[in-house]
Amino acid sequence: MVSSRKDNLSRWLVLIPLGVTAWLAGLLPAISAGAPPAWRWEWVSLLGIRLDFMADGLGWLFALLISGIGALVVVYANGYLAGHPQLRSFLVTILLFMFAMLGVVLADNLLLLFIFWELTSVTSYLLIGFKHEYEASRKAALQALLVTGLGGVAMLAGLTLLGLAGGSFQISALVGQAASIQASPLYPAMLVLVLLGAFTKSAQFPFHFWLPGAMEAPAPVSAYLHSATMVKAGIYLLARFTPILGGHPAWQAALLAVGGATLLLGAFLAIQKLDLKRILAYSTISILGALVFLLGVGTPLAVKGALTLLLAHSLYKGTLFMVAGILEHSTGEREIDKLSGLRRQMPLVALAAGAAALSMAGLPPLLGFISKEVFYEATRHSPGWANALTAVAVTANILLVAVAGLAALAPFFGARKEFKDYHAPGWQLTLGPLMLAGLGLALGLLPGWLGAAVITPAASAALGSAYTAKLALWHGLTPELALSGLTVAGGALLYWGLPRLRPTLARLDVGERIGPQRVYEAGLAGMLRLAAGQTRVIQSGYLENYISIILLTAAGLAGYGLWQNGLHIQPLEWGGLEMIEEILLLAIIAVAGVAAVATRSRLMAVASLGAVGFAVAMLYALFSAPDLAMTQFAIETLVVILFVLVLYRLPGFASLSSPRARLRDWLVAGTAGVTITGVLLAILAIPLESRLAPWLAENSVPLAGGRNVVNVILVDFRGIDTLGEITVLAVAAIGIFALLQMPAPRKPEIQEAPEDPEGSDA
Amino acid sequence: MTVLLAVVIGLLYTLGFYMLLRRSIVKLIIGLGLLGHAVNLLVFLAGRLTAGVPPVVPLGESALSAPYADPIPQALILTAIVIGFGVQAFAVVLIKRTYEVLGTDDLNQMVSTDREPPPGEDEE
Amino acid sequence: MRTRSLILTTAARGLLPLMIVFSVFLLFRGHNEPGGGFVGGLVASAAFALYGFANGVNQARARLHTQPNVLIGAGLLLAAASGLPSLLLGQPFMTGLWSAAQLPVVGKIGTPLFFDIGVYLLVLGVTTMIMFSLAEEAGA
Amino acid sequence: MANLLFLPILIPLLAAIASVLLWQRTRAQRAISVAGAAGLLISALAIAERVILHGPLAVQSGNWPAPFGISLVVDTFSAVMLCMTGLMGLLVAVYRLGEEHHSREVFGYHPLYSFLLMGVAGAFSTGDLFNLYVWFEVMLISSFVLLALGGKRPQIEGAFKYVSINLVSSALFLTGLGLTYGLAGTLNMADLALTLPTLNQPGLVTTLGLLFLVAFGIKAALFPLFFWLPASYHTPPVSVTVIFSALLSKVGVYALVRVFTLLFTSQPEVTQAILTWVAGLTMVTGVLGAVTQHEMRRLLSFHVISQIGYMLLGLALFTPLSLAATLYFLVQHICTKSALFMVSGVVRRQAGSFDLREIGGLYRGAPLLSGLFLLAALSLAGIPPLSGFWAKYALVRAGLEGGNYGIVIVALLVGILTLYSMTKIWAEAFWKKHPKGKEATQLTPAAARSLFGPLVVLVALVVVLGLAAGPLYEVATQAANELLNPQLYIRAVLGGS
Repeated sequence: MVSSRKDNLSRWLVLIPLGVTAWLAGLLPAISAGAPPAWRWEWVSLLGIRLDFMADGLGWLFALLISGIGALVVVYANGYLAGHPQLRSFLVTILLFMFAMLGVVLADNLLLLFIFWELTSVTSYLLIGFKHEYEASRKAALQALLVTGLGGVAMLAGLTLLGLAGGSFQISALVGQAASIQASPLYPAMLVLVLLGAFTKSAQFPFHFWLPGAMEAPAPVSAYLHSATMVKAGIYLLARFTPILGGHPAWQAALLAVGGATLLLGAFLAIQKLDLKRILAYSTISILGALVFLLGVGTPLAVKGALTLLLAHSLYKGTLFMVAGILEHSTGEREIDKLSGLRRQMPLVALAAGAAALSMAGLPPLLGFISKEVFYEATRHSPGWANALTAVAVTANILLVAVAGLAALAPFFGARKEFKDYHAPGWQLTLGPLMLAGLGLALGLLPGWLGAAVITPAASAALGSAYTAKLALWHGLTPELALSGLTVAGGALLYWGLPRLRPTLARLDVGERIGPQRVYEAGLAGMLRLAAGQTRVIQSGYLENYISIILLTAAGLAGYGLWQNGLHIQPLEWGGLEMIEEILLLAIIAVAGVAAVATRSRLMAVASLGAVGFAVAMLYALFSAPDLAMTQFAIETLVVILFVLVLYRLPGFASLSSPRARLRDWLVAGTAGVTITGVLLAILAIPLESRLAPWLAENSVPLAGGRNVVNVILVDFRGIDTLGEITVLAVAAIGIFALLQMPAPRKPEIQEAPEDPEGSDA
Repeated sequence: MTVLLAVVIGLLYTLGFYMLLRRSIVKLIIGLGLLGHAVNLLVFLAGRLTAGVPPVVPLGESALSAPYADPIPQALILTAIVIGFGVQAFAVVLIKRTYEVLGTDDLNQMVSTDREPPPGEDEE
Repeated sequence: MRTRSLILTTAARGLLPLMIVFSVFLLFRGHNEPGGGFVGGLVASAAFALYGFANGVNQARARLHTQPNVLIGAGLLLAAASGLPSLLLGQPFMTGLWSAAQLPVVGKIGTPLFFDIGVYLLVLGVTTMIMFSLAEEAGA
Repeated sequence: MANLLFLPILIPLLAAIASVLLWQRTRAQRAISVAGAAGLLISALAIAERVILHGPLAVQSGNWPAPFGISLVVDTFSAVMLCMTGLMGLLVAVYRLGEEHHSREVFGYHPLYSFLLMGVAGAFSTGDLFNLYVWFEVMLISSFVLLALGGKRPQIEGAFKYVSINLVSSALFLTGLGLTYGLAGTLNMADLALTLPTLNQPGLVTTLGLLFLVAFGIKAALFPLFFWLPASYHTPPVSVTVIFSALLSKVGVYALVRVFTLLFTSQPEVTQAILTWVAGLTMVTGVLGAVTQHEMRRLLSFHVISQIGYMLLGLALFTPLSLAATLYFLVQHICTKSALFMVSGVVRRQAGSFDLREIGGLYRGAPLLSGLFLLAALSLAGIPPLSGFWAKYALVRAGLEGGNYGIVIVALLVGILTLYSMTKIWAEAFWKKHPKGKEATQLTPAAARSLFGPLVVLVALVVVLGLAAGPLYEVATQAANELLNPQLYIRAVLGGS
């Protein structure tokens, strides 16, 4: 095994999860005693977000699983990725993920929980995409991120509504508010949104498809995220909100329907796969469905069942994912029909896998047996549809027994095969599965302690009231035991007949063609097509379109404003008999303006524009603005000279537009022009009382020492304007200088020389 | 007069906008010029017209006596004219540069920065 | 600009100082009568434009005795600086400070006058900068 | 002490003048640009300290009583924006030192840069509507020239559209101004706030407001007025793009917030409905534009639009929380988006292109850059606890509290699409192998210092703004309360009670 200093450092990282585990274990007495420790700090209190943490039985159980399995996964990853250049960053990401998960299960604030929730999505994105040079990994990571992200934002809205309706964002404070929250008209919205978050995260139908895709991730990730921790976050959420949102018929219906469908579908899909990790992924989906299903039943018994199943599943599924990784690592194979007889080469691994498989199949004395017993008990005692629910449970469990055989027994039994690059797994790889499988056995043998010390506080927290959970290996000859027997027998039969059933099953599976995976892909492609289409239309590149849209927007908004104002433009006075020179000037402006537009000669256009300017200057002179007139005259002269100097080196006016385009442009321009005139007339109809002029007229001479009030305004009263104005001139001059003096590209439209380092400049 | 001028201002706006919608970059600059006049006249008219009484205090007096033209719009327009001049002068030189660099005066030929080039063509 | 007529050349030579004087007159009377730094600066630059038109850009540059960018910088600096003294006195920027002395045409001397002179210099710098670079670019 | 308010304008002005006078001495100009921006930042911080502790500060230029002269007035909102102007001015001036485009310096890059900062600072501090127009023009003409300075096809084409559309905006602004004066007879915004309601013309006032919405909306790049932005933002060097995206479009947003809280509040049912629609459409069209792009700077430019939609949404919802969110959004977006644009510049240097289809391998080749990008990208997508989350969350919260469920759904979905397009950059530029198998080019130590220094500062701010959201939201809420209760602002300008 390659060992380096980096690897050595990586090995010590295990101390972090170990430390957390030890610390959590130390909290057990307090939790069992019903006094959950809490830690609270201020944060963004304005938004109701505080750093509130609490370790009650439910959170503690999850936290312990997270940190304990985390420690094993770190050890395992040290073996699995030994010598990998990015091992350390991988482990750091794993630990970040662990931190986020701990946050989710210990947070006692809705939004704080959400924050950690999102962090798990992001870190899992990085982890699923660890083999980032493969496109499949990148796609799978994105898919998981988008699906859980979508659920996440829904949940954010849901949690916010919940907090607003409940008057607090502290989860423990909401527990007593269930009645008022469920009476809120927003309850259905809250429910749907929160469930969306939980269902996407916990891979419930129809969002389950991201989980098999995420099997692109390396085995430590699957073992950690996709069996024991992240996918259980949704379950945690449902358990946590059972005393707040639960009990309502809508809650029960949604959980039973979605959970039941997921339970059956996952098990059904699992038995037809050949890829070991996919089999495990689908069976995980199935169990996640079972957990939702049980929480949907909602009785204390069912909650107890859910928590026991969750624990059992975490232990055996973590084992099996690690085992799958070992098989792949040692043989390079993941397909079950290519793996067999490995029990001789790796006896310890086979032992662990065997124990896990028996737990999964629900055989005594393993924890899986106990959890299945409680499962059946819970469905049988369900307040409604007990028989139907039990039938669903039994069917799914029969399938899962077969899956256990496929995933855990098949590779180790049968004829021994030789593998080209076989190498035996080291202790780091085997430690994890052995410990987890052993724990499954140990807890199966200590049901009384488990029930009293662990499940009781967790179930009490999930139910929102004190509850004593009793677990036992032997209940006597009960109907549940009979069902267990039936399950195992049916499963064994199915396993035995499976090779013959495969073709039929493959035909039944229409999910590949029309399933949610396809919906996701089609949706993504459709969104991209829509985006490309709308961008092409909107950002067309044609300036005339841009300006048209802007003008129509302006006209539309201002026109709307005028219209809702009632369009009551008072009749204006015409201001008495017009002076002939005024009329003449207006006529000149109008005619010259039209000429500037209509002419086909550049020179004529510039001259006409100049004529407009000079006529405007004279108008200023007529109406008491000599300074304006002077400036306008001077500027207009300068502009005409400048235009002539520049324009005569440009091509003549070309008629580029079609008559239709011109008509359209006239309509656009006219609409905008008329609207502006309308607003102008509406304003002119209201007498103006200048608030500024009288004071300026009074004070210009005495205070500012100037008789020309306009000039005094420019250099004194509003001197800052002028300072800005001359700045504009200075900048324009610099710009003109730069544009004229900078070297022109060699030829028009020449392609850029590629050696240009900045890419934007010569 | 007020109404007549308002109508002429509307006409100038229309003409200016119309020229801004042309495909020729040369016409665009004419449009900017017309639009500038339209806006200045609008500010002038919005400040109301007063004939024959410039806001200059007669020698020896200390204040303007009514009626007098409102000096504020005049000062605003003066600033706007000068700013407009700077901007227009820059714009006309930019147009010249545009024509030299692109070799066309047709705005419909200037769509490259709005659209993504195919891969392999770094657009600069 | 190759065919410069002698008359124009001579006329421009004579006109330049005249127009400059007129522009300064416009500048100084601005506070009381129509005029001011802006129009004054424009008249001055028209003088240089005419001169450059008649005698070539290089000649006009030489008669300006300085670079347009220096005029721009100096003009802006003067305009901005005219507002600074009041800051030292603890009054807002651009508060007018006036001397008691009375001059012909100009009237009282005060900081707003320096502001207007700044405008004048800047306008002269800007227009000559534009004209010179246009003309040089055309000649190049 | 109110004279402090002049400094953010005067310091860059003096820096620009010095650069103009030292026309050929580009080394000196570089130092001046950095020093000018640093001075602006220091003065802005001094102002902000006073304003946040003691309320809005106003000063009358020329000592003429308001409303007859021009007032400068800074409330918490504008104080924060001034600080951001100084900060970004300084960081971009430093970043630019690491770029390789020295030919621009000969043609006045440095004075233009300082003039631009002056215009932005003026726009944030003026209390006069016409003076705002003047600062807009200072800013615009500087940006025109900065954009066109490259002088080649993309810059010229981009500049052409930028200039033409912005001139339409200026014309509409001036039209609105003239009409406003024609109606109210005053220009001082505080005075207008008092005068407009007394005219009893709510309809006309709204009409004027809508004209300003278009004029400012063009600058802020709202739907359907944003066309100039994707056409031009990706054409100049990255440092110019950063300063544009960080400050220019934000001035548009600032102006909208100012006039729609101070002046055009007579018919909230009309204006807020329109603003909400515009905000939603801006978010959606912007993000849809972004997801289709492969050129990093184009992609980021479309995101600028989308994010402006969020800022506008805060104004549209018009509650203390939503307006605080707008301010928070502005600040964090300046940091986040600037960091992302700066990353794009380094990506180009290290991987050879801005085009995601042409690059890759940076995750291994440039781990520091990868980390910085990831944090900024996640913040943009609104992932907690980074700054972008708090900005979006406060909007979502305000929307839900007000029962505006539709727009909340839009905002959340746009967040997902943002996340999608950020992962696209991540997957293509960082995770994927370089298509040509190229190793990442290493930077010279000097360039690395100049490029990474500002980048690290910005990403650190993104993180700090997220983790310290609590106290910062209190400042933002103070700003929002000042906006919603303009009496303080008016009293600061006009005096009296």
